[in-house]
Amino acid sequence: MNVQNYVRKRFLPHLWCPGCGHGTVLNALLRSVDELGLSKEDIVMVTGIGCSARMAGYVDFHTMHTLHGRALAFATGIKMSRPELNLIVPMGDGDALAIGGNHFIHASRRNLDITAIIMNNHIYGMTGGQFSPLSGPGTTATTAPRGSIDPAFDAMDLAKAAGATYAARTTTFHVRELQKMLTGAISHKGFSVVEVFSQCPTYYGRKNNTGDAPEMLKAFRDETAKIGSKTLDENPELIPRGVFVDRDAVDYGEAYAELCRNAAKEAPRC
Amino acid sequence: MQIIIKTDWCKSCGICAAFCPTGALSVEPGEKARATDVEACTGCGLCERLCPDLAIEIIKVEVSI
Amino acid sequence: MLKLIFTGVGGQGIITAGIILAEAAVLEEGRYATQSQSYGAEARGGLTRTDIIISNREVLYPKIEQAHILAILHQRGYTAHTGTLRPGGVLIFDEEAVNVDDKTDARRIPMPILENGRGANITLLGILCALTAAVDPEAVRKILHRRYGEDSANYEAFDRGLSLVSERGLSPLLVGF
Amino acid sequence: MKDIRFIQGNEACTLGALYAGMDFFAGYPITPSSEIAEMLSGELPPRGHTFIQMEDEIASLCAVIGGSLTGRKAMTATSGPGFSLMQEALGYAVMAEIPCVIVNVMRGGPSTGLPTQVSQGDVNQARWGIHGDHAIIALTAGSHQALFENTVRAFNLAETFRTPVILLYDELIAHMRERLEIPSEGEIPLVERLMTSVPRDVDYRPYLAREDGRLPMSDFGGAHRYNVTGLYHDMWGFPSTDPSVVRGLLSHLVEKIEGRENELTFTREYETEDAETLLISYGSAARTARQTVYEARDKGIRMGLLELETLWPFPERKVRDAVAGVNETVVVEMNLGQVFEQVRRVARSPERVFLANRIDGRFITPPDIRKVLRIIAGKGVWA
Repeated sequence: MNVQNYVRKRFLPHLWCPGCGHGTVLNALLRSVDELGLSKEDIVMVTGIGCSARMAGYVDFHTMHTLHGRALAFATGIKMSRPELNLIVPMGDGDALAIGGNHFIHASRRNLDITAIIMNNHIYGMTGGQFSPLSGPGTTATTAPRGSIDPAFDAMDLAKAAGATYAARTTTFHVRELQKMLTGAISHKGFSVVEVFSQCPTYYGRKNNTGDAPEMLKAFRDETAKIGSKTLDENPELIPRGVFVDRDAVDYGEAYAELCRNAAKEAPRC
Repeated sequence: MQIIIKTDWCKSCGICAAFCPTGALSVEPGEKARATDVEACTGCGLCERLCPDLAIEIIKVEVSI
Repeated sequence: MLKLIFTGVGGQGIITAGIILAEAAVLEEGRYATQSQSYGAEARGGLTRTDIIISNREVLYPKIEQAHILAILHQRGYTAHTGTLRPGGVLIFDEEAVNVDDKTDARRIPMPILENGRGANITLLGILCALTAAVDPEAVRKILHRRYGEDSANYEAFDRGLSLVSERGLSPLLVGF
Repeated sequence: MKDIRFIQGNEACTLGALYAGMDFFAGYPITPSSEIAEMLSGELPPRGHTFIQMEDEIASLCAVIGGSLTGRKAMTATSGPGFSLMQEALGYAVMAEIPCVIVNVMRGGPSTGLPTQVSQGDVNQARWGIHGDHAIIALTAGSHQALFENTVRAFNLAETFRTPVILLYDELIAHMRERLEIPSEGEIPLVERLMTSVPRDVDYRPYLAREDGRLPMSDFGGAHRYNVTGLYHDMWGFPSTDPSVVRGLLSHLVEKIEGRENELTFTREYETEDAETLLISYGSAARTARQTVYEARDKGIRMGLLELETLWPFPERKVRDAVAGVNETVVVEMNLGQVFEQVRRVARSPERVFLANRIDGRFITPPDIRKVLRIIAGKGVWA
């Protein structure tokens, strides 16, 4: 397939830095859309603010570029109004879990059929390399010159506890796995989350001496392991990848439709 | 195999060359990615999936001898 | 124009009584009315008050500085709101629950209101209808029917209020308008 | 037969919204506006329309924008602290030109202030709560009948000008019960969204305004794929920092509202014809003002009232003309003089404009106004 069929070519090359993992996520997402046979008209992409949010400009879907952290709230309004559309909401780590943390946990709880993608580069890229709630202790950042003391969220634990019915994590090194998870998330009925470790060579990489983009990808390869794998069992310090949650539960949109059907049988009130 | 590289999209990050299992691609510092050994390409597609710039397309060409 | 204030504590239904009275004037008699209310900080059991103004013209200023009629179902309401009754106004109160001191300048109407239990607020409306020209009893009955259907307890409570006035030998008063 | 109700202002607003065809509500409960959400949670589902209680006010207005963009008549309702939280999304709705109605039932502020008491302190917040230059429409009402009508009007203006419209009223109107006669169907004309005639697969430019300032819409998610953003954007909705695009968009956003005073400003006049003293008021305070006018007329005093129903854009011309013909003007409001400052700004003799206000959470009374009038007349006050 040619991923270029799904992009607004006049806006490319994109503005992401050389080696930025966000482009790889976009690449996998377009392959997933193609694999699912979705039409460009069936997809609404809503983004917030940050490097991640640029994605809305590049894809040839219905696109909305909104406010920092609020993309899921806008998407909720769209999905409640037009349940037949596929809502895809790519977010950065700060976008999703700092300023947007409340919207994220409530979207998870409600289980409205939306796909959230957390492109986790462990840093605020657009504003110049400040730490995020996913950076973790020891990360060097422009607002943590001596290393961050802030504990990090585990996005998978959070999504699971808040009620998301599909939650998976992978990295931009594991591109086939990434496409599979995105396909799983989009076809899942209910709120789905895919967390993708995405390299930021410009800020995270330079501040933390990780080397260039290929070196960062190697780290993703070497520092993660599949859930249930022998490697993970033997090396519990590795970061687990895989599908953490995949369960059936009543989707909010369907629950609301049923509420409406039952209410319509009552006598009118006013 | 045919390796199409959209050089005006490529940002020379080097990821394709670093992970190509057969060394079919190379990226010199400051240069765009190039298919330096097309014969070696097995069409695995890893480079086109890894490319953050959507700049690579692999086309499998049936070659009749 | 007739200005009434009902006061009591949460759960006695005085706000509902105020709404019913005003609804009777507006919906059944084609007149104008406003009803407003204030609550104490507590959700239940706190002091409550409702102000009702009934008029033949549009009511603009909806607050009551001096009421023609003040109805009190709890001593706390007496302490807090006696000052809102105009000098010589009509003070209707539960004869068991409320102690009215001698200095209060009002025409006092002690009544056994609360002995009607859950219908006490509706009994109060019966008393008001029989005692004043606030609204026609039939108009109130129609509102009771809209709200409660055939629930006879409310009609009984209302009739009890009407008959209390004659039992006590009281005749209708000219207040307001 | 006439449909007459005896209801609270919040119910009148809700019924007005339903009359206007509102079919999407997202909100978060807050006193003194919660009755609106409560009522709509019962009314919208049987109609197959959307009611959703969001996690906060921020999310509420964001969801409303999403609902509106996809073709719904959408609304949220809140009060002071919630309205503060909505400013970010309100700015987005202004910038992205999303029609929607935001009801703000004012209570005493700042901060959590006085949750269940009356105030009119959010007039300037409605105008300037969001950052950056912009224009905004804000309506208000002083009776349930006017509130119903202005709720319908708010939707009509939102749809006409592709803009958020703020409906400001106060706690007294919200909770007081009075008579409302529901207009029959069609009695108040409804404005439906202007839809594009551009066919599918033909270049649709969502942000290309017509000469009359209106922008034909295409339901997001429908026949045309386009981009919506809070950044300065070109006619296709894509971000731009081109100076001519930036200047053009900002002047369009301001001009489509500020340039339409005649279409957007609504006022009512009472006894103004031969008035020597003019009261200017709005919302519930206008009830006290009107009462004061009638009491003055009974004593032969030539007093009149100009009641404002549009607060923004400020009815400059109407106020300037009304003030020009009287000896003195008294602005009656429950804040430190937010409309008073506007009246002074437009009056040719600002020294003849005075303020009768109340800032203690209590409803303003006729004596509060009369006291100011006595001071103006140099007669002093008794107390």
